[in-house]
Amino acid sequence: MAGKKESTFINMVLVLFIITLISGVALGGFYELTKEPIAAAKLAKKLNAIKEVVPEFNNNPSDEVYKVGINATDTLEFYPAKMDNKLVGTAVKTFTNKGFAGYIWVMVGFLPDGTINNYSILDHKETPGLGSKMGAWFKQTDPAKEKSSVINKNPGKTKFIVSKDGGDIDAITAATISSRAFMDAIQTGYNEYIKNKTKEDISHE
Amino acid sequence: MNNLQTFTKGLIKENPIFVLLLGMCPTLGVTSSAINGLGMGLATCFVLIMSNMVISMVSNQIPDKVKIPSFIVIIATFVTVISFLMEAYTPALHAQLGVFIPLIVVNCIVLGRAEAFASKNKVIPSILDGAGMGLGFSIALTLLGSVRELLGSGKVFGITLFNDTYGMLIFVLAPGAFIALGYLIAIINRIKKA
Amino acid sequence: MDTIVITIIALCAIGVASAIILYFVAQKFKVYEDPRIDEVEEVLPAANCGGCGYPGCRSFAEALVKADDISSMNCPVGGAPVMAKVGSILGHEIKASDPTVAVVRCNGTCDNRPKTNTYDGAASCTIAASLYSGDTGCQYGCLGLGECVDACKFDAMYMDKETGLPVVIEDKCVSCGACVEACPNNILELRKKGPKSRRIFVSCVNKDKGGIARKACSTACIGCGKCVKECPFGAITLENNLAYIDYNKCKLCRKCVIVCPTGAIQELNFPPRKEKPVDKPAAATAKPVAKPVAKTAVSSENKENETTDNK
Amino acid sequence: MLKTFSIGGIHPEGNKLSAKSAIQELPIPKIATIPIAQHIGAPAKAIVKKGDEVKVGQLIAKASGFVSANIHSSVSGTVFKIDDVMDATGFRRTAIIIKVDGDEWLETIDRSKDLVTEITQTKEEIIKNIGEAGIVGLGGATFPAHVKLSLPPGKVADVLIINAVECEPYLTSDHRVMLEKADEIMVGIQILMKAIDVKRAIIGIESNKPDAIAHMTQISSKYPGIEICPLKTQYPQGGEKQLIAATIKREIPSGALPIEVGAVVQNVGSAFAVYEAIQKNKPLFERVATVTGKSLKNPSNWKFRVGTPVNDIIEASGGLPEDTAKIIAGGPMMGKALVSVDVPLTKGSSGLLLLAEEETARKDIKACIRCGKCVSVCPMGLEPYLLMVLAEKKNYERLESDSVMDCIECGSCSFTCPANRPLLDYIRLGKGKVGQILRARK
Amino acid sequence: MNTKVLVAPSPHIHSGDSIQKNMYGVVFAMLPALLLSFYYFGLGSIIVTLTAVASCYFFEFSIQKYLLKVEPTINDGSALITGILLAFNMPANLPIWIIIIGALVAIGIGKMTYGGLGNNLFNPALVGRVFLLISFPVQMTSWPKALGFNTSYIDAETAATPLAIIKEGLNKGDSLTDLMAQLPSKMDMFLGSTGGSLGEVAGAALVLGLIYMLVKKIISWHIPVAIIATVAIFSGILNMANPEAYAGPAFHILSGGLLLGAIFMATDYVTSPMSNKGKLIYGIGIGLLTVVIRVFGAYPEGVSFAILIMNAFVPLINISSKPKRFGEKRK
Amino acid sequence: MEYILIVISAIFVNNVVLAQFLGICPFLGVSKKISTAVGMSGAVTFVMILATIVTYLIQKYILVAFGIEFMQTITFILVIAALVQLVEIILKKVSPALFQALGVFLPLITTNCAILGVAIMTIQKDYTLLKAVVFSGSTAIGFGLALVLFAGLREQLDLVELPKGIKGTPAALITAGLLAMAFMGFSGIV
Ligand SMILES: Cc1cc2nc3c(=O)[nH]c(=O)nc-3n(C[C@H](O)[C@H](O)[C@H](O)COP(=O)(O)O)c2cc1C
Ligand SMILES: Cc1cc2nc3c(=O)[nH]c(=O)nc-3n(C[C@H](O)[C@H](O)[C@H](O)COP(=O)(O)O)c2cc1C
Ligand SMILES: Cc1cc2nc3c(=O)[nH]c(=O)nc-3n(C[C@H](O)[C@H](O)[C@H](O)COP(=O)(O)O)c2cc1C
Ligand SMILES: Cc1cc2nc3c(=O)[nH]c(=O)nc-3n(C[C@H](O)[C@H](O)[C@H](O)CO)c2cc1C
Ligand code: SF4
Ligand code: SF4
Ligand code: SF4
Ligand code: SF4
Ligand code: FES
Repeated sequence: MAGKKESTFINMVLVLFIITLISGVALGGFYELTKEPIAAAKLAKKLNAIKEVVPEFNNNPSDEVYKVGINATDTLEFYPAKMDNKLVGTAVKTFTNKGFAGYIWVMVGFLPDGTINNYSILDHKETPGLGSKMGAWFKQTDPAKEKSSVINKNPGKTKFIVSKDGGDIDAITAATISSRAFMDAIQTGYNEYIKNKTKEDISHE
Repeated sequence: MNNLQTFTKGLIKENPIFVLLLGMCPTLGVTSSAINGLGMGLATCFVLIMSNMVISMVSNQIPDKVKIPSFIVIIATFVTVISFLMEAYTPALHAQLGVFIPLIVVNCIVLGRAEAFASKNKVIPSILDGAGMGLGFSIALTLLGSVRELLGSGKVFGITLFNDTYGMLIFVLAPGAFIALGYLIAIINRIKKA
Repeated sequence: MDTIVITIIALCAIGVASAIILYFVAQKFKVYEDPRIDEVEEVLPAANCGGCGYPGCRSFAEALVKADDISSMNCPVGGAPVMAKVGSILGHEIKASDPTVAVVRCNGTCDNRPKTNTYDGAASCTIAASLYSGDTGCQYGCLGLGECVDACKFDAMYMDKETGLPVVIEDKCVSCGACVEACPNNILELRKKGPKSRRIFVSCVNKDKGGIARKACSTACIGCGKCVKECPFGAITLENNLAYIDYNKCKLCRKCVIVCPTGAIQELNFPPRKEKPVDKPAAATAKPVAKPVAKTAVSSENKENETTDNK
Repeated sequence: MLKTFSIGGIHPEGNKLSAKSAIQELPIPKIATIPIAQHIGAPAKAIVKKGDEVKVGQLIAKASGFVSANIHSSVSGTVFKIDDVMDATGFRRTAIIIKVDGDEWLETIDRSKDLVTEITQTKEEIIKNIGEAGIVGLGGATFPAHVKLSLPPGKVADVLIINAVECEPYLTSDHRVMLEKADEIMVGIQILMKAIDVKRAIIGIESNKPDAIAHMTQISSKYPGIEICPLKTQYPQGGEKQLIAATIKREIPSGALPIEVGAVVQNVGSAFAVYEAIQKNKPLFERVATVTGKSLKNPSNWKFRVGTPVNDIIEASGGLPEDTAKIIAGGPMMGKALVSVDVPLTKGSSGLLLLAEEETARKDIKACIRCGKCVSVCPMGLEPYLLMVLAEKKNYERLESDSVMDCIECGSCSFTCPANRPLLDYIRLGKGKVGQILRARK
Repeated sequence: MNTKVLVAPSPHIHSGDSIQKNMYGVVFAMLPALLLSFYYFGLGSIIVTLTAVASCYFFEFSIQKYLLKVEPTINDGSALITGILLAFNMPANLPIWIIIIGALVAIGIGKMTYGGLGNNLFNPALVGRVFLLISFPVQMTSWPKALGFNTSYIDAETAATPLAIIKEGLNKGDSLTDLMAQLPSKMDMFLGSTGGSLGEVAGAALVLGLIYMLVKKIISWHIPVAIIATVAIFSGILNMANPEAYAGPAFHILSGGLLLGAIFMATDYVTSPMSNKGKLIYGIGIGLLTVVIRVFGAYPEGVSFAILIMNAFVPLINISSKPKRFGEKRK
Repeated sequence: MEYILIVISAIFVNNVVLAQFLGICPFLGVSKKISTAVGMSGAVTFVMILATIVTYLIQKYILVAFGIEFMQTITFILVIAALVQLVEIILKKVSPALFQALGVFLPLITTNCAILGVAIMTIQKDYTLLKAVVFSGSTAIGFGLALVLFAGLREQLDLVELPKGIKGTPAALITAGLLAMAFMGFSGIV
């Protein structure tokens, strides 16, 4: 092999130039190559989340999404799910920032009357093993834990407040803060959903 | 040193984590479960092999003064590539590992092997070295991940071994990472002595 | 395609810019550092033991590079091969020095040297030595508290529980001299290893007059001078009632060993003698022999703790 | 509230068994072994040789340097030999061995018992004659007194402090001397005051000697400028730094001498010796020592001749008890353990203590539990636990910066440590090493 | 001379103080609180205490003997203290297996990892306690009511501690005055009979222990006084600034493990500073952190964490606050 | 108030080392002596703030401007590496004393993930430049606090005899674990 290159100015710049050039090409190329799959993966994730929380549908809710601003930075997203053009439910991407560690993003599916069909946690930073249990806690099917479940309950009729604070839902053991936050997210989603429901009904009926 | 030794030394004798103590951040940061550990390990492994390969090919052409920047660029390229790939094909894992994926760039093992081995050796040994080190890293991460997951929530690779009421939450959290690794290394030291 | 182009341009720009800036700054702020320091450091064993007399391998490397003459500097751990490499890096010729090893110059086992007192202080030879003359009649001999063993970083020494004396494990001894430094009574000495590890030395440091020395220890050098007369090579000198064998002059003829009336001269690693030497006490064999003697509770306990610690 | 020093201190049991026993005179030995090094500083040089006849009080070894002291014969007889003999620590050191023959004193010594109060000598004469008489500090340090009294140029003293604290448990010699020789001591003090040119002297006495406080207070009223300062009983109040802090509330800075704060400290015994040297022309060759111990038949105080074997004084007090495990020259806190009873008594022998095994044997060393008790008792405000570890780890740099050289070796720390750690042993080791380094640096 | 006399450096006598004397002194000082907890919590507290102590002894002995291979030192009494204090920090209905894990962590991780008595950096009992608190938050925070002697163990009726009531209530948005009304009176808190861990129910018994230890010179006053005074002052200031949001000093001092921590746990020799100045700094630190964690943090109780955090500061405190040296100029 | 929360959070609650696991290598590596720990903390603070500012500007004016955010990793690390080397070279010449105190740690800093991690995190958190500086400064202080505390603990450990298998790294890690456990007491403050 050839001997080591001297550290002359030209050499230095040249070598670095070539390396960055090649790596630039490689990176740009890979970016282009993976752009599609990444976008697809993101979409799939969102769709999966929607699918999980609303009854079966055959439209593309992403196309019919409408957004509602809550404050300066955060918006709720509403994904209407329709079966043969009939609204069967709406997936609401809602959030709260009252979590133990800040924001919690929840996808919650409301049936047209506002009853909760299902929910899924999109993102959170709650403590693993404590707050993180909310992904499963509020959809327990065990009749003994009925009071913990939010499924098939309507925030308009049931008090979506943890029972410790006088509400109707039992909080996650040792994670009351996360539970309160979760309730807050659902409630926000519900409130906005009801507020905008009429509007939507008009536009889509 | 023959090729076999080049490959196997990273597994135990010079295991990057248990012996050399390099790349501690991902080691501790992502090992709250076995699968995360494995994922991180393999991602690092990929970067190690590729960068070792490329660096061993080009290192003679690189002047000393820009050696480090050049290596970093090469490594960073592969890191970004693996990041793209993971985002596209294993989005959940990508989200779990979070900031630790870009941080593979600064993982001391990668740069360390580039400097200490790849830049002085031919392509094949460099690849083997990278693979060995990467595998050693992966094994260590998976082991630590398994231990933490087991103690913390009674599972390994998501398979429940005992009821999670018996799980010690602390092992999933930061302190448990340090403590578990500390005792793992102590046990390994002890076994090696015996 | 756009992105690729922008990517390439941006990356190249940043890369080239950093190269240019670095180059000029490096030119402007150049500080000279002898690159040989790194080279030398790489050769050194990185044991950082301090045997060379410097705080660590790096500072030894710096000192080596600065020195004009490195013949007096030695890394005991790496020994001659390493110093030769250093020499070739620095362009010095190193003449191979004979390997040395530590020897214990006291044979005052519990048998040979009866106890007169019981030491009850901290288990440190230096402390005992600063307090009094030791728990036997010999004020020069080994105090038996094992400070030398503690000082050895290479596990090359241990305290023999039966004799109460330290023993050097030759294979492990790297001749760093830490024990020599540690011993307050100067019992240990670095001596030429000798061919096949054969060595002859006076295993005693007692400077008292013969009678007193003999009374304190049956195997003390009494300064009779017989060995001096016997030695055909003039290797033995007598000073302050104590004989000393110069290992550079000694030809290992073993004649002095036979004439010594107290068996103070030790020979190590020799094959057994053919004809039995006339009424020689057993003490002159390779290892000091001694019957186990129960030692007083406190001090022996301390010692035992230390020896086990160091094994 | 009685005065005392403010940092640290301990309260070991007093055990002053011999406090009520009047000073007796010990019979002259048959053979006197007089070491030529009985003081801090350079050993004296022997000026007699084998076969020479000597009288009591005759100079037999001359000071050999500035910090050194004359040695006088304590007996009359013939010099039998000058040889290395075992000293208290077991090492062989030079001594002049005299075969005793009668008790013939030099004529120049005034052997009458009359009190001579008038001080005729000048300051310079006093200091010179104290030096001639070979007086060393009798408080234990045996520092040549004339050196201490020759104040360094530019320094002035404003007070003389007499150390009558005797804070060591068991010892009572100073106590007895005060009760029996109060007037002589007062004159001695006046001589010392004249020597260093001060108008004020303070005698510090601990409250566990109420009779001595009363007696000395009464006698002192006859002598101008001398005050008695009763002190709360607390070890190590006898340390000169602590004594100065207790009596006049001045703290000597680290590494400095008492004169830095205008004080000079002398032991009461030394004051008595000064009296005898100046007024009676009698050199220092005998002194008072306590022989004591819980199992000893007659704990008592003896006036002995330097060079008497330790064995004699023990025999005179009832013989060595069966259970003796340790023989200590001095008190239990600072005294030195002897290797044998065949060694001679010297100018520094203030007592002989015989301890039984259960009282003195060290217990198993445990790990330091960091209780901080050693820190709180250290009268110098040091951290003994740390100093010990640093000494063990040979970290001499930190030892120095943690003021190891300030340690006065009082032993309060080792005494107190619940883990029985040999703190002072290691601190002394560290001090030795750091001292070497400091000297090398100069 | 025929007998071989001893030779040793001075001093030749010893005070007779020993590790055991100090340790068993502390145990004795804890007795009033222990007995009172037996009275208030009944069988449960006895089971918890016995399990904690027995497993501490077991782990201390077996780790020393079989893992470290040294002579076990179980009779020095320190494992007993760790055991009792661990129990003091647990609710009386804690499942046995959790207690055993706690003891393993306290002795195994907290103490023996460092080689045993005297070497550890963090208070072993608190290491055990906090480990459990983080690992098993549910079990560690459901306290049985102090009902007077009773024999129910696992299924005792539970009640929140005063601190938890306040924390919960404030989180909910209730006003402090209302909350205070729900609490037992200050006198009750001092004499016992509030919910909580075994050792934190009766201030009076703990103070009795403090007095005993001070009289016996086992500990000095600096740490407990510094902690209590700091908590009083700091919570007093907060209380004055906003009486509706922050409870007053008396409440903070009497509630939770503050007295327990200040008297028995912050004073642990091994993990507290050496000099008196250092002890004061350490105590003040604990006091401040306790209030900060209680008032602003997620945990209703802050003493344990505060002590552990300050344990970490001890080496720095020791280095920066040397005792006043003799002859040093006073500033 | 917001700034205070950022500071408290970065120093205590979400301490980089003890809670976020960044910069563990120097945390374990240069914590044997308090004096070096202090030096390292100083160097890290300096570089971290500097790096955050530079990467912030690059992100904003190059990456975002041209829509090539995916190049973040590579540009950031390149810039940080160059920056560190620059500082090192300059320091060596301009102030040898400061170099002795801080400079020797600089090579260690390039491969310190805390620097890159913080640079990336500031971008993720969408801070303004001022907040970014406050955040990186407090993160560095948090790093320094953990490092110095840890160094104190390790110096203390040097004075005692640890069990054989535990001595060295395991003891350091376990101690770090207990330190992290103590720091969990701060959780929930912000
Ligand atoms: C490290 C740590 C993590 C915590 N994580 C959560 C969490 O994720 N969610 C939560 O609601 N509370 C969390 N907490 C808060 C406590 O568990 C808090 O006491 C509890 O939420 C309220 O008490 P309760 O649910 O037992 O009534 C955490 C506390 C700590 C110290
Ligand atoms: C810890 C300690 C305790 C001492 N106790 C006494 C004592 O009780 N009586 C005494 O005269 N000297 C005692 N000394 C010696 C004094 O410090 C000082 O040397 C002496 O008083 C000076 O007088 P001198 O030179 O006449 O002996 C003690 C010294 C130390 C270090
Ligand atoms: C080298 C040396 C010089 C001394 N010089 C003086 C001096 O000039 N003036 C003085 O009053 N004492 C002097 N001393 C005596 C000490 O201050 C002190 O009295 C003596 O060391 C014994 O005191 P202690 O028993 O309390 O340690 C000197 C001591 C030494 C070792
Ligand atoms: C005053 C005092 C307080 C103590 N406090 C504790 C404690 O809080 N926790 C503990 O585990 N041990 C405690 N101990 C026992 C012992 O010191 C402790 O286990 C050591 O930390 C073990 O090395 C205490 C001992 C004493 C003398
Ligand atoms: S040879 Fe070793 S044991 Fe003997 S005195 Fe010297 S240091 Fe002590
Ligand atoms: S023959 Fe033996 S005793 Fe005589 S001088 Fe030689 S070594 Fe000493
Ligand atoms: S011997 Fe030294 S360290 Fe110990 S208490 Fe006395 S002055 Fe302090
Ligand atoms: S008195 Fe003993 S146990 Fe206590 S701190 Fe001092 S050395 Fe340690
Ligand atoms: S891996 Fe984070 S600093 Fe090394």
